Amino acid sequence: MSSDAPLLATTGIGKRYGQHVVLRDVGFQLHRGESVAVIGENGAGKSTFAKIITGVIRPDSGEMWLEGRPVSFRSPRDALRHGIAFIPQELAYVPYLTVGENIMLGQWPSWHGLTSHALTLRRAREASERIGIDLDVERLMVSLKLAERQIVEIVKALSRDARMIVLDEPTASLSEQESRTLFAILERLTGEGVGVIYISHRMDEVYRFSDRVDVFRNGELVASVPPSQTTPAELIAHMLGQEKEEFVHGTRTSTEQSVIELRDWKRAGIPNLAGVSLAVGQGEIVGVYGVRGSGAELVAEGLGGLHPEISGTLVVEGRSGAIFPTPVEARRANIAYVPPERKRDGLVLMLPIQANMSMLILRQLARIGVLRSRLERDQAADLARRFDVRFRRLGQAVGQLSGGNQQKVLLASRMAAQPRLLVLQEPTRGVDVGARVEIHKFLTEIADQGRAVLLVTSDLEEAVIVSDRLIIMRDGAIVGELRGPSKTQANAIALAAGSAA
Amino acid sequence: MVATDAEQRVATAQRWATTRENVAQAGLQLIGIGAVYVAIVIFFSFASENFLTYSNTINILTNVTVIGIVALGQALAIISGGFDLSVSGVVPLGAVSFALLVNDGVPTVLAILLVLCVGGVVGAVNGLIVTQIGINPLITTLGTLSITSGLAYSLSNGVTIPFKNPDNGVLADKTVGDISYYVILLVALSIVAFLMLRYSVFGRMLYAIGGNREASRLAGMRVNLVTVLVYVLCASLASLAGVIVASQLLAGSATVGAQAALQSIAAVILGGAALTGGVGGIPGTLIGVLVLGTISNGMALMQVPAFYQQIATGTILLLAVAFGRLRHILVGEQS
Amino acid sequence: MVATDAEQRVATAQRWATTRENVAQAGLQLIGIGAVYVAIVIFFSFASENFLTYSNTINILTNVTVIGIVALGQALAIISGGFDLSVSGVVPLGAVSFALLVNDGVPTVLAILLVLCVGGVVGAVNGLIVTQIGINPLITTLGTLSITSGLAYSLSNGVTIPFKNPDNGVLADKTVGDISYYVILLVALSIVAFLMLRYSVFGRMLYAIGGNREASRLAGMRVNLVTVLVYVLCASLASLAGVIVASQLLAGSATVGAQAALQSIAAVILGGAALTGGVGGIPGTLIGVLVLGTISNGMALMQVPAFYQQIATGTILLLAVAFGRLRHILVGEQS
Amino acid sequence: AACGGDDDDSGSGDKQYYFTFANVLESGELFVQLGNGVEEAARVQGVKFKRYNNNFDAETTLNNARLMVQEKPDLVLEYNGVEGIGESLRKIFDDAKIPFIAINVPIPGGIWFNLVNKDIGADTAKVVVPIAQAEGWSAADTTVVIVQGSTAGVEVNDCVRYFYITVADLMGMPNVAPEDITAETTVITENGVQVDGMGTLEASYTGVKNVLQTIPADRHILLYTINDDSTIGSWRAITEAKREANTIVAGLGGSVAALKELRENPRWVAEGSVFATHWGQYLIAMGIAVMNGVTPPPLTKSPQIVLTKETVDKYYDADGKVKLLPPLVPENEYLKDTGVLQKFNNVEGLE
Ligand SMILES: Nc1ncnc2c1ncn2[C@@H]1O[C@H](COP(=O)(O)OP(=O)(O)OP(=O)(O)O)[C@@H](O)[C@H]1O
Ligand SMILES: Nc1ncnc2c1ncn2[C@@H]1O[C@H](COP(=O)(O)OP(=O)(O)OP(=O)(O)O)[C@@H](O)[C@H]1O
Ligand SMILES: [Mg+2]
Ligand SMILES: [Mg+2]
Repeated sequence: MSSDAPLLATTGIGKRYGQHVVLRDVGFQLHRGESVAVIGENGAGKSTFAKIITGVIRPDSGEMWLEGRPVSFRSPRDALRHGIAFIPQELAYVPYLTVGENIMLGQWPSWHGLTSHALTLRRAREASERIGIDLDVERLMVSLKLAERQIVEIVKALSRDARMIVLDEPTASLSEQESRTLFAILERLTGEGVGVIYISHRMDEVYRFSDRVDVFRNGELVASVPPSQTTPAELIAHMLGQEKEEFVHGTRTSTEQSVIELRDWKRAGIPNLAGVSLAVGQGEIVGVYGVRGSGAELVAEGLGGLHPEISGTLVVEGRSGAIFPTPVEARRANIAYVPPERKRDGLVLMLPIQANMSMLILRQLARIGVLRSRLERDQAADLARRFDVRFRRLGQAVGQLSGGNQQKVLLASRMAAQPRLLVLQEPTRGVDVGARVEIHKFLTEIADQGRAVLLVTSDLEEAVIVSDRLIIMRDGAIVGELRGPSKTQANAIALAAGSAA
Repeated sequence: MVATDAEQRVATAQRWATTRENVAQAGLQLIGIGAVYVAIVIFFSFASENFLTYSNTINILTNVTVIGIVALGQALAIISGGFDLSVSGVVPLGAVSFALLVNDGVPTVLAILLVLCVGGVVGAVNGLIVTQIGINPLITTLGTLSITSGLAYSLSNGVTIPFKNPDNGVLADKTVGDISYYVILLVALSIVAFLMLRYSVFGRMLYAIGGNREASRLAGMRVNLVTVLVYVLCASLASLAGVIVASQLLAGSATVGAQAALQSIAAVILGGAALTGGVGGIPGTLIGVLVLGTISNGMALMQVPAFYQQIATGTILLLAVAFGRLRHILVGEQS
Repeated sequence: MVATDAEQRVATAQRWATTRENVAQAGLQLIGIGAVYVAIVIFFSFASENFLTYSNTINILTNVTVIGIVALGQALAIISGGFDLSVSGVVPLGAVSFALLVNDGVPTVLAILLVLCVGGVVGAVNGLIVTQIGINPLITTLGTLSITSGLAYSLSNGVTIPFKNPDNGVLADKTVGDISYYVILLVALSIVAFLMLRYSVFGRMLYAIGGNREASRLAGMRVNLVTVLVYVLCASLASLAGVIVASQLLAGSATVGAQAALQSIAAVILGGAALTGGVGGIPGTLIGVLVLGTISNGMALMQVPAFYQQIATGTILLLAVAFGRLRHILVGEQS
Repeated sequence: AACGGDDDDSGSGDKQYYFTFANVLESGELFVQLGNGVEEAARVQGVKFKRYNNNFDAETTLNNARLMVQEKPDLVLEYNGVEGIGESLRKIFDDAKIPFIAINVPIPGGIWFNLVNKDIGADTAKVVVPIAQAEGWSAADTTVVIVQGSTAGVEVNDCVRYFYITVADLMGMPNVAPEDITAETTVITENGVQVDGMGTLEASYTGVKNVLQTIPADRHILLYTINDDSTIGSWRAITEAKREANTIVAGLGGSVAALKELRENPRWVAEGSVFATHWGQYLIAMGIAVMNGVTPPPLTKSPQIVLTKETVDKYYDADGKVKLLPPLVPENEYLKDTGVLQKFNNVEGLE
């Protein structure tokens, strides 16, 4: 760490939207070669702060200094020219350009205003090789999975020759392995003197990587400590203003008949399904875990009605039938599916909270096609209370909520239908630790009420602690089932990777 | 931990913000375009003595009815994330079919129903092409615009078809007080459309589908069916507008309605909708229609020469929307 | 962690997909519309003996030039995520200004440059309104369409202005072989536009901004500046198209170009662009222009009455696009 | 029948009348000058005057009718471009008890001022055919190209229809009945084609360019259209195809550009002029006559004549300005009695 002027220093940064104060008097410092983890509840102002120091939005008050010189960024362009790179929480890529062009976005090799696609791709390939990530730079961005897009975004930011990099929840959709690669790169960069600001909801990462942890709460920077001098519990107390409850591992065993049963699901293609059969009983949470390409997500999506091409049988409460060809049939069978990308597939961002919460139950809320507004509002208020959604009004657009609260709205909309089976895919992606526990608790409550839950997640910790029974998939087939004492992260990884019996 | 001063201040601020936002969200866009409308009315009241009279008010109302009815349907299409250029062909097709039918001795009411069916068929074709073949609404409705307009011309041989029996113009001729039946029809349809969008399952689905088609599909809505229905409604309303033009003119002509597509889309967008879908509403649309109709009426009264009317119309349109945006910016909202 | 079998298979499949996608991106859309075009040409060759002749080929080329040049600009606007209705006003404004200037004795080349400046100013106004005030392109360019069209009428008093000196029609009168200068101009401009979109930083920025405006801003592009430039280019090309119409007719008239907006947008979309921006290109656009121009020429040669031409045009348009989609679906692409 | 009503007013010569005029369109040389002419004549006569634009559109026409009756003028001059909506216009004027003069397109129950398109077309044919025959053209080697405006209605297109019928008659081409040439007609026997030029420069240019592809280059062409814009556009297509030496063209409208062609272009041999620039003085005279209680005939004829290279200088000066209007004919002779026309001192045989 350097002893002269800090790489970045801010004092008195404030930001409000209308009357809503989002940031208040934030004083922050980052030194060369330092890595700072920023944590805080959903909506605490972390992203807003990140956007201010990268020129995406302008603060209402406060000053910034870069290596001792006062700066004021008018645009991201300004910040970039000062050597500040940023990966926003909302991935900012261009869907119909190639991966290579996205990596080099706005920095295409140029010769008198001319550029070359081949050269761009070569540069992008070099950049990703330098960083140590293998990417097919010729593919279209739009054809990539979320995690792959996230990786491209990381390569883009890291290839900018920045002296300071700001990453807003970069690992939210990465696998364990990919996260580890990212941290290795970041460590190398800090070694070269680059400053890193790193926003995360994952406590383990904070400990693994950062020199210092800064905690935001309600728009204020309430704590700034090296991780070695604090405990997770303390950090969480700073974040939430209270102690976090501990979550107890799921151990339910269902004796009831199965609510739903998948028989011999098959599908050719990538990923494939090679005859998957599984059952979920009343009052139990069944987890499905597998690395990317294992077909685990197909199970969830198939139950949601997204894969009519899967062959096989579906037995709902004893009645055997075909796979749902569209989501309409899934809804009618009273199976609620929670998609993994809430903004793209789950929510209608410009509509009010209450409208999003009633998406699946419009008919129940209506009499001869007319919505009963009072009933809708009461129902939404009730759900919001049960899920502890933080909002200003039920009429507020969902897009204005913080990501964690958006996730809760999505869950609430599915639970509103009182489904016999709740199918969840990545239910806590981008959700703060407090909300994560709440969501987990909620799943438990649902199971305790006698409903069935199928949880497909790439978050191993979540898979292990929440599910009563954990099914491991590999290469389109079920390779094992863990329960009781054998249900550990180590066993799950071993099975998923195929390195155990 | 106890609530700090700061936290309490935040809470108060948030309560305050809630009230403001309620007003803002429900009405701001409306207030914006409404204020623009008031400004336009005030301007013309000073500019022309004949403007703010009873008879001219009736006049403006009768003038805007046709575009108004088309705009109701267009609003549904735009809110649900599509849009419909073919109304410019369906209006004349409706007008010509109506004239042919009544001249063939079909009773007026039956003729109106048949014309509505013609519109419905066009709308179903639009909807099916958009949803089943996946051609985008612009090209789809541009194609059916060409087809329906051509049909209107060939059915009428390009000649205007006067009603043999002027009684068939009942929609235009009958009045309640000084208000024609068709103005009342516009008001009634507007109320129905407004209530439908606000309080019906179908209306809610339109907003959801327009706002996020994939999310709506995953939530189990029949997005394709709803889309087809929207196009059916839109084209049916356009064909009804055709019946009204014909009733006003006591004749069917293939030359009517050429401006219907652009004017109705402009009205809906002026009224606060976005071409990307999911937002917009009937009150705004109606004010949008009134803005366009009033500008053109006011300028005719002021005897602005034709060419300058065009220039002025464009300028007022831009000023009006800019003014609406300005209010937005002033109140600190961001889109 | 070691790569599992599944992961390796995914990787293989992805490489496969890459190749397929490259084909898709570069050529599939083009192959689709190209095949449609070939089908249209074959059809008319059988339907009319005069169709596939040297002189009619030249004829089609001269017929499509005006829309072609407008469509080049429109393609830039649409790729960058906007669009421009005002071309329908800028074409006549360009035609009228050019006629007035040359009749005032301004040398032809200087007159062309001045007209380009007129277009540029209109484009700058469009771009500034869209980027600085934040009014959407539809309303903005609808407003400036009205203004520019009104200007064209008032500058010309609504009458046709014949060139005093027919030499001013140099763009149309001079030929290389049988090919008029303006056809060569279209080809040259198309090549420039194609190369620009492919190989210039500016061109790549258009795709980036149209594909994701915010991402482009975050990547440090001057998105507003680029947007303004695009509108300037689009309107300048439209004004140049106006010069060409005037040169063809040896007269300026405010009645020309009324179809320019819809036709150019249709051509660009036919050529594979999306109204949401970020995709599309010049070769597709040119084929789109040829499709529209050839259909109208072929039907004129077949002596199809005007009204049936409209019906047939709409039908062929829809069939053409549906056919393009079909190929998409057959090759397993999804949009 | 019009209301010549208010006798008490007709006595007081200096009462200021109030006329409103709805022009068919305010673009296109012909219509703009027509409007200016009416406005100018009203000024000369001291009539209070307001002008509206029907924009060739039925709905606008109806809106304007409503706006005009709201003004309570003494008389309405209605130039409605859309045939067939007369009934709805009549209803508005009759309800408001305001007399009206229909221009060009008749309105049932109203009085009518019109050029006779049919006569102009036939008269033009009578000028053109002898010239063609003098060049040795015959039915065997001549194609007649007429350019219609498909949406303008039957009345307007009468000129090209009767042009064709008369040419066919004079040159011995196969006869066709008037009702066989409609807006949907394209091929008229082997001797004629009809193009849709929509009354505009650009559409006529493109339309004729396309149809020339189907006419062998060695055939002679007789070209006639519904207005000067269409003729000029069509002529550009002919010259671009380098077929002007084989073409004879006649115009309709009397615009400055067309008169220049008539004088300078050897192939442009006739120009029908209806003196629309000066309809104003006839219309105002007609209005005054109605105010005076006169009941005009069902059709009051407008001045019209087919000019040739020989007669053009008698009626137009070198700049294309009208020098002289043709003499009154029985269908408009009564206008003399109002004394209005005399104020302009430009009608042949009327001092
Ligand atoms: N454009 C905006 N208009 C109004 N309020 C906003 C806007 N953007 C953010 N906010 C508000 O600012 C506050 C802070 O948001 P921010 O995104 O910084 O939170 P965060 O700490 O990043 O949360 P998360 O962990 O969920 O990402 C939130 O309450 C949010 O509602
Ligand atoms: N456009 C907006 N208008 C008004 N308020 C907004 C807007 N966007 C966000 N907010 C408010 O800002 C707060 C935080 O939102 P933000 O998205 O920043 O949360 P976040 O902490 O980033 O959550 P996540 O981890 O899910 O991203 C929310 O309470 C929300 O109400
Ligand atoms: Mg955040
Ligand atoms: Mg956030």
